[in-house]
Amino acid sequence: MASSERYSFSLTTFSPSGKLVQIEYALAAVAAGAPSVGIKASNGVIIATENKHKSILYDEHSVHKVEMITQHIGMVYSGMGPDYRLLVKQARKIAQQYTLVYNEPIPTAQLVQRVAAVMQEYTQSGGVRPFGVSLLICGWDNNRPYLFQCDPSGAYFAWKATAMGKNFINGKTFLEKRYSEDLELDDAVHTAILTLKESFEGQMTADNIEVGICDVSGFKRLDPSHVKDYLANIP
Amino acid sequence: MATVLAPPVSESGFSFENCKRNAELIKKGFPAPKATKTGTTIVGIIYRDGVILGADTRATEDTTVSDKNCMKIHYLAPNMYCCGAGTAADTEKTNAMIASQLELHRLNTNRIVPVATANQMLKQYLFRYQGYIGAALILGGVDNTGPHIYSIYPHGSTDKLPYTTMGSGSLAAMAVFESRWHKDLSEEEGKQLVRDAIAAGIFNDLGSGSNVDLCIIRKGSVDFLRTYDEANKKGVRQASYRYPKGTTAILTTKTKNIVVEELSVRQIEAMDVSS
Amino acid sequence: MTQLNFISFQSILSYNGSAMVAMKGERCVSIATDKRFGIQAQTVSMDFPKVFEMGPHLYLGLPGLATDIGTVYEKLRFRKNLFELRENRRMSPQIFSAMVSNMLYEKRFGPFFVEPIVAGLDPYTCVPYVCNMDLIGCRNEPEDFVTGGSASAQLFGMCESLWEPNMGPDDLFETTSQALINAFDRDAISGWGAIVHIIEKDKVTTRELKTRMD
Amino acid sequence: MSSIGTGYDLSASQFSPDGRVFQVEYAVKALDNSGTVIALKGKEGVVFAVEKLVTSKLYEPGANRRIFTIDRHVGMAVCGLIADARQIVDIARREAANYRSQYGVPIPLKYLNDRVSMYMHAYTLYSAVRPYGCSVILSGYDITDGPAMFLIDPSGVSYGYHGCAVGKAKQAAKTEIEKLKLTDMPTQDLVKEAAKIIYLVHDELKDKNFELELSWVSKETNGDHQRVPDNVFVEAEKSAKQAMDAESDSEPEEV
Amino acid sequence: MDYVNDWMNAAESTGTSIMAAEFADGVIIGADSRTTTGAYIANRVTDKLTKVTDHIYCCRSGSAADTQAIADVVSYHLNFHAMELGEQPLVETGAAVFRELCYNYRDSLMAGILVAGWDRKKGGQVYSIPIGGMCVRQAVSIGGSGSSYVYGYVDANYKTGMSKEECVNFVINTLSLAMARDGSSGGVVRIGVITSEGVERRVVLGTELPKFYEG
Amino acid sequence: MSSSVSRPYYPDYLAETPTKHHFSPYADNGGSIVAIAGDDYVVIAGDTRLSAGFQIYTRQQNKLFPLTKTTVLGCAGCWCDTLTLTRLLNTRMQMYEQEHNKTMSTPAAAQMLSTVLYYKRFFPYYISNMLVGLDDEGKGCVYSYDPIGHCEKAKYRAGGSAGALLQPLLDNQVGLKNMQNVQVESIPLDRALSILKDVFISAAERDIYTGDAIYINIVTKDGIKSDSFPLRKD
Repeated sequence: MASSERYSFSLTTFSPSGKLVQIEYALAAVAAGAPSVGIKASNGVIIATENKHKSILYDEHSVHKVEMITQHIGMVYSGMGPDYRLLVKQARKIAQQYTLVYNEPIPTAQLVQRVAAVMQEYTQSGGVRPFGVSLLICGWDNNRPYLFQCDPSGAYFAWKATAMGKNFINGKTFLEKRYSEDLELDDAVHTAILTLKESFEGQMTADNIEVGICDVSGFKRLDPSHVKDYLANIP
Repeated sequence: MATVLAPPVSESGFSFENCKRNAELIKKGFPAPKATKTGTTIVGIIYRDGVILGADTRATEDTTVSDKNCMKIHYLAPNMYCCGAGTAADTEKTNAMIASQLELHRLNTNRIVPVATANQMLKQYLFRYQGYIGAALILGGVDNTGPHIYSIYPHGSTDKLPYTTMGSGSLAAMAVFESRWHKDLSEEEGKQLVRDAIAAGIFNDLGSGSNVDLCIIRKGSVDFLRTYDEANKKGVRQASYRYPKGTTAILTTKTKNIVVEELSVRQIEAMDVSS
Repeated sequence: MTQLNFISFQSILSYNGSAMVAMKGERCVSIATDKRFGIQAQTVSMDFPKVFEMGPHLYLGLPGLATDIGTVYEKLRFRKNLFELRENRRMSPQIFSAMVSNMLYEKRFGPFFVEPIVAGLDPYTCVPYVCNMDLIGCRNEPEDFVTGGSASAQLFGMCESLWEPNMGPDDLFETTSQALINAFDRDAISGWGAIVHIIEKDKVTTRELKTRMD
Repeated sequence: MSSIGTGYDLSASQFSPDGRVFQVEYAVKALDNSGTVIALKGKEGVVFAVEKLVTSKLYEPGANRRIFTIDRHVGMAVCGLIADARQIVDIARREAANYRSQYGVPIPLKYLNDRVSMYMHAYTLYSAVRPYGCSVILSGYDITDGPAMFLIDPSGVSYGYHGCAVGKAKQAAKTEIEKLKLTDMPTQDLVKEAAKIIYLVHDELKDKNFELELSWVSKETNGDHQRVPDNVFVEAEKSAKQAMDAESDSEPEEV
Repeated sequence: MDYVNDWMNAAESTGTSIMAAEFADGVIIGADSRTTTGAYIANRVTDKLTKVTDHIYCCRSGSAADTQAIADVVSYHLNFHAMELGEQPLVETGAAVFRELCYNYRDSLMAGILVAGWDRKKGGQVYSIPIGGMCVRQAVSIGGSGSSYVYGYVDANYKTGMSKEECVNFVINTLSLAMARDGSSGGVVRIGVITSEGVERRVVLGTELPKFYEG
Repeated sequence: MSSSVSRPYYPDYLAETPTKHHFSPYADNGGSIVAIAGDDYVVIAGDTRLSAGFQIYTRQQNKLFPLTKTTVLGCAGCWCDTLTLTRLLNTRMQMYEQEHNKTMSTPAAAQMLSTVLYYKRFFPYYISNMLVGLDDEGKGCVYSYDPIGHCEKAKYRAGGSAGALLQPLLDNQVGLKNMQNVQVESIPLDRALSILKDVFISAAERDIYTGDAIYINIVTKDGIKSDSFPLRKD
């Protein structure tokens, strides 16, 4: 954070109508970002996102959007990539710090709370702008799955299933229709891919989407070969 | 959150606020108490397919055994473990802290962390504290460049060796290695050799005792064999010393009932402040 | 009359004198302490609290220097309450002892002179847990019992002979009490009454024992 | 300068819409009012020659010199605002001294050049400061590596040269320099040529008086930077004046 | 104090014989390989010849922790400097950085270091930086606890402008003599030959050491 | 160079100064002794480990010294003092026997030991002594000593490096301390033996100087019977 005196005022201030427009702009950046989806199943939770490349010259599968935070927590975003990297780094640090103090993996809700606190700090601190990302954080502890969304304002929500980014309204509507409590992990992946497909332009392949799964054995990002198997079942 | 009423909980770093008081106490003739030490025999070898670490399990406070079955082989990373001798708290906390940094490094770089990196982190940390952190370590692991064993001294010097021993039983254990180690050991031979080295420490060094722990690290897999060999069994008691109820004289009895709470998980409410 | 001693313990840890023991039983744990507060050989008080209730199933024993007992207890109570408020769940003995250990290690180079004992049942599974640590937070989590204070050597000898696996609450009480009383009778600077807590799933029984008062 | 007055020229920390930093460009202009400075690199040494304009006859000779010694083995000739330049001299001297104390050997000229360039460049980045209104030339001689010379602009850009000129008559001077075969010229000859060029490009209509300054750093000086000895100076000046006389009928200048 | 039980408190140190000598085309560096804690040989195959840059090496004696840390710091510093400079730093520069550290922290460090290497300006050079942080250039220099036994031998036998093999033999002989007399030096002899080409490493095993001095 | 003490302005790796070694006349060689007396017997046991620092010198050192047919001395502490003391005592016993033409009784031997120890009040034998035997009435008795000759007669006693660990259990199980509703009666030999072994098992767990095995001497009016029992060896 900038410590220079000249910038020690917050950029996020109330407009005469009582709105924090910087946060609104940040949310707009999120809504313009690549879509991502999260679904809680009975035996786990999944997150998925679109990872499209502008040119075929990009080396796909070298930079990821779905990231592991600790053994049992994963994260994905819609919005601005560079902002996300910073949050991933912070989240990992928070998780390690907790483990060091309590000798126990951090509960997902705790991680979410603390990451959200970081995001909130950027809406009130001097010289900085809010993060241009919304996060989906999935985790498994206490013998059950968790799915949270964190917004640039520092607000966070627990979801059964949700969509963010471009066309998120359509995505949510689609999920509302398809979601049921007794969904299994495999179905959840299937549903997530279908949700992404709703707004997907062009051919969906294992190279331009990413899926992360979290269950009792921990969090992992699916191999492209696995994603391919799921895609094969999509009409 | 940091107010006068609720001071922040410091997250890390040493605090020196008691130092002055304690120095005064020492001046008045109250010697500083001894912390738990692990007298210890710890060893590490490279064998054909990886590395094997070994340790005894005795912790002592002066000449009393304070822990009969303590763990001296600590986790650092999926491909690395580290045996600790010296001040027990130091080895434990140092390893936990480095493990945490290595995990961050692993996640941030998305690759298997080289053993040399862990070695460098440990030696720099220990050197910074000039030997006051009493951790003598044997670091072992396998990375993309092969198996590695390092011995790290409390002052921060390190040696890279194919086989090494540390702790008060190091002489006894080294005698076993110097006579029997060769670089083409099979896993079974390696385990036997390490067990024998630790046993030599357990039996011949009073600071070491109880059981043998082993940790075998190969490329891509790890076997942590807790209590691989129980070198000594506790003797079988000749008599029972259960007391009939009412043996002890009681003055008062108070019972406090506990209503067992239901296990409740509260959903964290959505705070709707988004515009 | 004094006899010449082979080893004279005069560490600051035994400035005030104490004897403390915790044992695991079948779905129950015990923690017991003497009640003396002295300044070296001079007994000052015979009702000095050294074992504290940190939660319904969680007890903390602090043998060591009396002035630090208070400080450490307050600090730990604060941190534990903060945790429980923040996370909306009970602290298990394991997490609590990890926290204690970390707090002590923060003061690695200027330690508090206490060697805490943690005894309790897991708030959700009721698995017994006992643990002690040295003054800089090295944890020892055995399967049987832990001891602490100036009479710890005597307690080691007693417990090693008396402890058996799977003791019920009544047996556990007798064994703990006998171990403690006979141990501190051979320690000049602890004793003067004892308190034994037996922690079970649905209740905690606290008994004061009749002991020698010299 | 189509953008003058649009507000983009007030701060060094702002680009104009067509991607220029006007403050830096203005700083370069400050050089055009200053006396000509040339530097020539020959086979075994570098020579500085400066046309130091004297605006009043009341000044003492030798005041406000424009050639400085940075370290034993490094010389610096400056052009532009003399007060700004002195700051650069100070910085360069500190760099050189620091290097010597830290590494035990004289600072390599290239490294000094990098450091001073970086320093000057830093003053083109922030709104709170203005760029330096001066250019400096660094010269040095190394027994193994031979002579070296660098010119640093107010923008912080620097190049190595065989011969360079800055100041009022830089264009004319450059034309003169380009006529010379510098690479195998002995240092003695460099001095004469340099003096000659200064006299040649001096515009006596606009600037009445000037003082010639000459310095060298070469094999003959054992790699030390010094002002040229009096006899060499007198001879160089004499031959410069003779050459001027041969070329025109105008009266020789008085120093 | 019982030697065997002193392992926690005794700093690991290289009771050492180290040496560096200029010859016609560069320098030869050499060292024994013993590291001790108290009386225990913690490492019998130590490499006390530590690379700083491609053409600068240092021979370490004193506390192992201190000298390893110094070498790490200097190596970082010089490699960074090499990048800024755009060429290999001078040996003299390397020695100056070592000297700076050893002098500034002379109260807390125990390090006697020989810096040796080759650069294109002055060729092979040897600088000796004993405890305290002095720095002096020498044609040949010896250090460590074993050195006191062999000053006479070095004075008598060193010649300037030796050929490579001649100089290597001289270094091996000197170190063998030192190791024979000094209890805290021993093991193998490690050699490094530094010329414009870079470094060439050799090892002389304990069994292959010269025995000319045995009657 | 082996010390971490820095002498900053002197290149101390060039000239090694001699290290000063402190000499202590005493060594602590560890070991524990336990004795229990009954109505017509007394048992005494000592572990067989002889050690110093973290090293074991031998695992088979008997620390019990029969002085007469009904008197046994157990010693733990500084072993060289033990050897000297026992040689001296044996000589004294022999002299007594030759002078008085009878074997010394246990109480007499106990008194003599006290005198011998106090004789070296200002350079004491660094030993924890325990003398057992049958008294004039044939009852078992235990005499324990501090290093300078204070003598105390008891029915049971533990001493040596694990003395603090061993004594409370004896108080409890042999002395029946701190127990309500128990019949106070003298304990039979086999019970005494099993308590003896159990306390040593416990001590071997926690005291690093106690272990390997115990030697037991059982003294009855018929003489001294020896026995042994293994302990852990680490």
